[in-house]
Amino acid sequence: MAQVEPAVAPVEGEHSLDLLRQMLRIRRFEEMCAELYSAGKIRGFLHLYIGEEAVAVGAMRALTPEDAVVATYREHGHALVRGLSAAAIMAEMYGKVQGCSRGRGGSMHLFDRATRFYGGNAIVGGGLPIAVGLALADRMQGRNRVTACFFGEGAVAEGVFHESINLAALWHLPLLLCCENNLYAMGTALERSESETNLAGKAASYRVPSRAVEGMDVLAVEAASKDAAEAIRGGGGPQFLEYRTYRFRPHSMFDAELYRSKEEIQEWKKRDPITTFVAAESAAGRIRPDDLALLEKEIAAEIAGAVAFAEAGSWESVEDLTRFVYSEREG
Amino acid sequence: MAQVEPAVAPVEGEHSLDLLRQMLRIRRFEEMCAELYSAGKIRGFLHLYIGEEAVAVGAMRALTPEDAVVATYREHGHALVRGLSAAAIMAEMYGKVQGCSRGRGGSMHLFDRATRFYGGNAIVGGGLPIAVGLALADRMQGRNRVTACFFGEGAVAEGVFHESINLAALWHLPLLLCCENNLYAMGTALERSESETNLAGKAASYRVPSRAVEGMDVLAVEAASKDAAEAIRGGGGPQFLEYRTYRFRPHSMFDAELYRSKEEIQEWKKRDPITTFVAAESAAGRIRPDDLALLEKEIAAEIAGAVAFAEAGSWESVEDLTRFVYSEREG
Amino acid sequence: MAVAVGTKHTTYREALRAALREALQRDERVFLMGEDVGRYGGCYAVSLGLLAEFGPERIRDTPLSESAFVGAGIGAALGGMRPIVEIMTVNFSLLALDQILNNAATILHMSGGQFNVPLVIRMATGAGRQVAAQHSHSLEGWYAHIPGIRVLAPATLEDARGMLWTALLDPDPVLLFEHATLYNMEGDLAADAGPVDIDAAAVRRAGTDLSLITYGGTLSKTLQAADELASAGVSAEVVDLRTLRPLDTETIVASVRKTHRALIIDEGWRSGSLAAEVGQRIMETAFYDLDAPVARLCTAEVPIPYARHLEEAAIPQPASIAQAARALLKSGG
Amino acid sequence: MAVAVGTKHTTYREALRAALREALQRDERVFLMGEDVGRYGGCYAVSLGLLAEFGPERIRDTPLSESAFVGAGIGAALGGMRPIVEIMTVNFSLLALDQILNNAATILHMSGGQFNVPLVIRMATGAGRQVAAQHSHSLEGWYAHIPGIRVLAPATLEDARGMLWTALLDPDPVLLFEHATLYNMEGDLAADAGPVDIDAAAVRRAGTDLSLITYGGTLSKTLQAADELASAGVSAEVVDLRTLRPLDTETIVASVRKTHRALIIDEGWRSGSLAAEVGQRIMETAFYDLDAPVARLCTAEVPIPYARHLEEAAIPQPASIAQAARALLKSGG
Ligand SMILES: Cc1ncc(C[n+]2csc(CCOP(=O)(O)OP(=O)(O)O)c2C)c(N)n1
Ligand SMILES: Cc1ncc(C[n+]2csc(CCOP(=O)(O)OP(=O)(O)O)c2C)c(N)n1
Ligand SMILES: [Mg+2]
Ligand SMILES: [Mg+2]
Repeated sequence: MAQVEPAVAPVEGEHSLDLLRQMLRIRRFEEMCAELYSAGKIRGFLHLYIGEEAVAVGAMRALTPEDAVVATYREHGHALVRGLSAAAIMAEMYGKVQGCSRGRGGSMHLFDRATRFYGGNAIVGGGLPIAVGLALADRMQGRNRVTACFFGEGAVAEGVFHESINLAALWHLPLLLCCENNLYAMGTALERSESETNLAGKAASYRVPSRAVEGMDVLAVEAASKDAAEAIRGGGGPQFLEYRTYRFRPHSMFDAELYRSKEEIQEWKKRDPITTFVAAESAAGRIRPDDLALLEKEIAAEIAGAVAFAEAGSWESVEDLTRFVYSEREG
Repeated sequence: MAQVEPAVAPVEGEHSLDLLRQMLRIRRFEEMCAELYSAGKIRGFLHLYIGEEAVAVGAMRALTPEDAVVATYREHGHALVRGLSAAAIMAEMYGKVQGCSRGRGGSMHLFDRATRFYGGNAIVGGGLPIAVGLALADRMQGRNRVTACFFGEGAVAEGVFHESINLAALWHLPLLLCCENNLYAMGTALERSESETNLAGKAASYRVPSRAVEGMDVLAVEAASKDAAEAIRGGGGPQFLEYRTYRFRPHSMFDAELYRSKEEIQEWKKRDPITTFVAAESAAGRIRPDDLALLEKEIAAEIAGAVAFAEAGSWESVEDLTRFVYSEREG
Repeated sequence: MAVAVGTKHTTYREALRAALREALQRDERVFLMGEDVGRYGGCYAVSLGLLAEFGPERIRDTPLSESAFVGAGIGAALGGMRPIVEIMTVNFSLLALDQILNNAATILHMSGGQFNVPLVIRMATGAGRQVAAQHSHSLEGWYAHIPGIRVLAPATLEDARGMLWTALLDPDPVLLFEHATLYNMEGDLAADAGPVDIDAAAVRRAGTDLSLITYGGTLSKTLQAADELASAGVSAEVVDLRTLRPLDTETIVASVRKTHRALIIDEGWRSGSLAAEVGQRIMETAFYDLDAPVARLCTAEVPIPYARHLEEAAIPQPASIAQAARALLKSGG
Repeated sequence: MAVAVGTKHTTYREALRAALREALQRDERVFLMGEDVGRYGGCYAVSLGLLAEFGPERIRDTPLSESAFVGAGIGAALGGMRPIVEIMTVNFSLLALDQILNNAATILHMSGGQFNVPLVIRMATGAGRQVAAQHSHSLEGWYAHIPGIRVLAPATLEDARGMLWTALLDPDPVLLFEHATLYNMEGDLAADAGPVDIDAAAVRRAGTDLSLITYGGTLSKTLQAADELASAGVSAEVVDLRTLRPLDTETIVASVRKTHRALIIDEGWRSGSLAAEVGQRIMETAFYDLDAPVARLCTAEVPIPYARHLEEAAIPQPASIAQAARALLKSGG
């Protein structure tokens, strides 16, 4: 064993460190966002992903740069892992013109052409048909690409979910449906929202291959997502993954959390995707004692840099308010 | 046999005759509508139910006068069987003020307070949430009544179907979902509309007890509908019935029927719900040789009366155009 | 209206809640239905505490299914109930617009007068909280276009407290638009405040030099502008439309006949705004009383941006209202 | 515009079909998607024959899922295609309005200019065929309220033939409203008729006494009214808006400056109508050129009834247009 380890560690260890790094980046970035919200630097609605990091981190590893991503208003983590810089995201939340959406979108509307990150949609379920269309465009243009659409379990109740998954299945589109089941839609528990709470089962009723995945386990998420993406690239049509996870923080900064108990939250925190991963990977020797400290240092620096960038950023000129209501034409 | 028969015939025979009478009333009424449409007496859209009579006739027998009915734009048959007079319906299609909707609704919008017939909805799927609400009102007011909602298989693709059946199941409402699967939505065959064409199976995925029923067999429709209504009255929550049937006529008077073959139509006509029923019931002696002729005579008279009534009817005064945009208040 | 028997300090939110409680107590056919109205306490905390008081049947949480639960409200109204449906914001109401227009507003007329729909729908509207383009629309002007419904915009504590019950007595659908920036508005309300009329516009401030016509979220901004104008010696009359459909043309025109100048302030986008309808009506009714063309101050025709300075620049503000008023006074003869 | 090299007799429907065929031939990114556009041939037979010519991938039948297939059109446009989405009628478009307003019209601005949506949406609109209250709306005025989209209303064979390709060249969403009573309109069209501009309103008939301003389905009725007026010695100018957003205020005002009187004819409901916007703009721009208040003739504020005489009474007709014009000429100084 001891002898074998060094040989394997570099590769395996890198993989583990990478997953950990991404989860920690999200966690620390959002902890900073919460502070900055209290400080009044970030305004509007702020939806934190803390507790759900394993989902975005594991799922994104199934995607290539050519693939497309559609997300919700709870998308800081997805944007970070997809490759938007912490600086561009932070500047966006500050409302600065250096932000990834020129400061016009804020927390809920992160966009990035370079990484094919199509937002940041704040109408529950609203991103689903757009993802269907992106997948359709790839199919019609003969490009073997995957479109991943993230949405919460609450979106499953919307009519547009039903219409979109049916269309994707009917037309056999390369769409990865990533359902983040964190058990609540604001204050509404899944069992008060769906007559059938087995969401993977629901999706299967559209003849879409579906699986429920342990969403607090980044390795399980990664494996399931890669399998699904592979099947899609193989021409198998859409796939549905229900990631079972939990939101540690309130729905938004306005939520008094009357609908769930402190105990429930505490129970789930025992399954924190980061601490459990660190424990397991350390035990397996894939994360070394000082790795975590080094990561934390590196990430703290990244975030400090992002905040500095946002602070130093400038406001879009008011004269530009009406720019991009319509496309700008040459001449 | 011969001796037994007279004893049973009256009751059994009455039942059979009644089913036949209702199916024939629809058939002959709509044949007359088609003529009157060509004659320019009826205008707008006209959607004939011919071929599907067994569904409305069988299903309505599961309802009591206290129950409620919500239907589509293809609802002449449902209205007739529910108890609206042929005269009031015909006058409506003429656009006369004596019509069941004062001539304002026409073929697609038959309404009748007396029989709790809530229309006549021409937005595909649009009647479903209204039926959910009617059922909710009964539940909240402790009335043991059933609301029957008729809709075509094409409506299953609409988001509002998904939202409505989930709500009905979630809230355990006394709703009978009557899906008239005639295989086409205008020119779109079911398999081009649904990734899963087993609609009863789809409905079951909402935890709603569901059954597919031979919709060309009025007795099968009646039996299944009564079972379902009984289960609902027993507090069992919503039920879904997929009536497998076929539309013998074009979707509307504008349909060139490019999407299906004459042969297919001919094949289905062999299963005509009326002729097959007459044959079977005659063989069983429950319909006597002269019954049919008598019925035809009686119905011809009823329809002639309806046409005469419509012809003699008057136009609503133009001054009344704005009446009932809002309710009229006393004083 | 009752004579004030002392007042109590309250908020717009509390006034709405008091109105809901009164309705639920007075009529057992009344129930509240919508997303997170129960356990969560309402996305703007309007219904906070009502679940405990009235139970889950009457304070009914719904799934995210705007089309179905609004349609269910229509059906429940047809079935003899008096539903109050809450849609979180007007932005999401588009998902239910088919039900509102094609059914709620239409069934009475289309059925020849047989089936009326006594349904009340409440929703938040408007910008001003940096929640960006999908959460900041002011689309009440669209709803004011629909025959068969009544559209209300409570802009004061009295109206927040009093419009709901009157709306529930209406045999036809009534929509209430609550501007999201008003929920925390504080003030004193008569202890016995109760139902108010929902037919007439109100002159919130009397003046002689020009008429500032507005409603909802921009009323307080307009009153601030009127103060600013007053300190500069300009006497502005402020008219609160209150009811966006049917419009109380009489009150509007009476004010314009007095001042001969009108500025309409509307948080909706300019083109096709409710302000255009008000302006056109003034022209149709009081053209010869006008000393200058009726002016509009509306929201810039852009999706509302997140950045505070851009959002503020996009929507009417006290300063821009006062400026538009001064420009109007200069124009014409 | 090309010089006519001979003409051919055709219909509005055929002109639309020719435009679709041209687009499908010129750009392989173009495809048509909607309910029954393929096997059925289109609910108004516009796409009849195109399935055989271009196949089911490019003439794509959809399920009854307005929200999803319109949203899919947005996504396909973002993905590099040039979708033409057909919604059977504007009545059903309400089911997709969330996608059109919150996504198609908003994403470009909200993303800071990164993602434009080159999507074309076609739909039928209007009354006049006795199809009653759920199939007779004229809601294009609502769409003209939305920043980020362009709204067109082809009222002639030239525009039916020419607007589509220009719309497809637009980098942003364009909505085309085809009045359902126009599909059978016949006439002669230049054999080489092709793309037309989609920016300017058009004076369809020159006149000096008053301006009749309209669009879409009421243009031909208005021209008939103008004939009737002419035979009574009244010279009416007829302006076809063509583009409902952005409105060509210049052309409108130029006409009014000449005639000093304007009547707007609009099949939408009166309150909150596009006519109100046009009237208000005229007041804002040409108040002192007006000899009388701008008048409107709109559809009665009722759900459109089935009965022919009631429907005819509800919507503008040549006779009522001429009558309103005569009344306008009498009014004012
Ligand atoms: C159509 C629509 N309805 C309501 C809302 C308000 N809203 C925002 S987030 C949310 C809960 C969504 O829950 P879920 O889909 O489970 O995602 P989660 O927030 O749990 O990640 C609601 C109701 C909205 N944004 N859009
Ligand atoms: C929301 C909506 N979309 C489209 C239409 C146009 N339309 C009317 S009937 C129909 C077909 C409906 O088929 P189905 O539900 O199977 O009922 P059927 O006509 O077969 O009885 C369509 C597409 C409509 N009325 N409403
Ligand atoms: Mg959730
Ligand atoms: Mg069908």
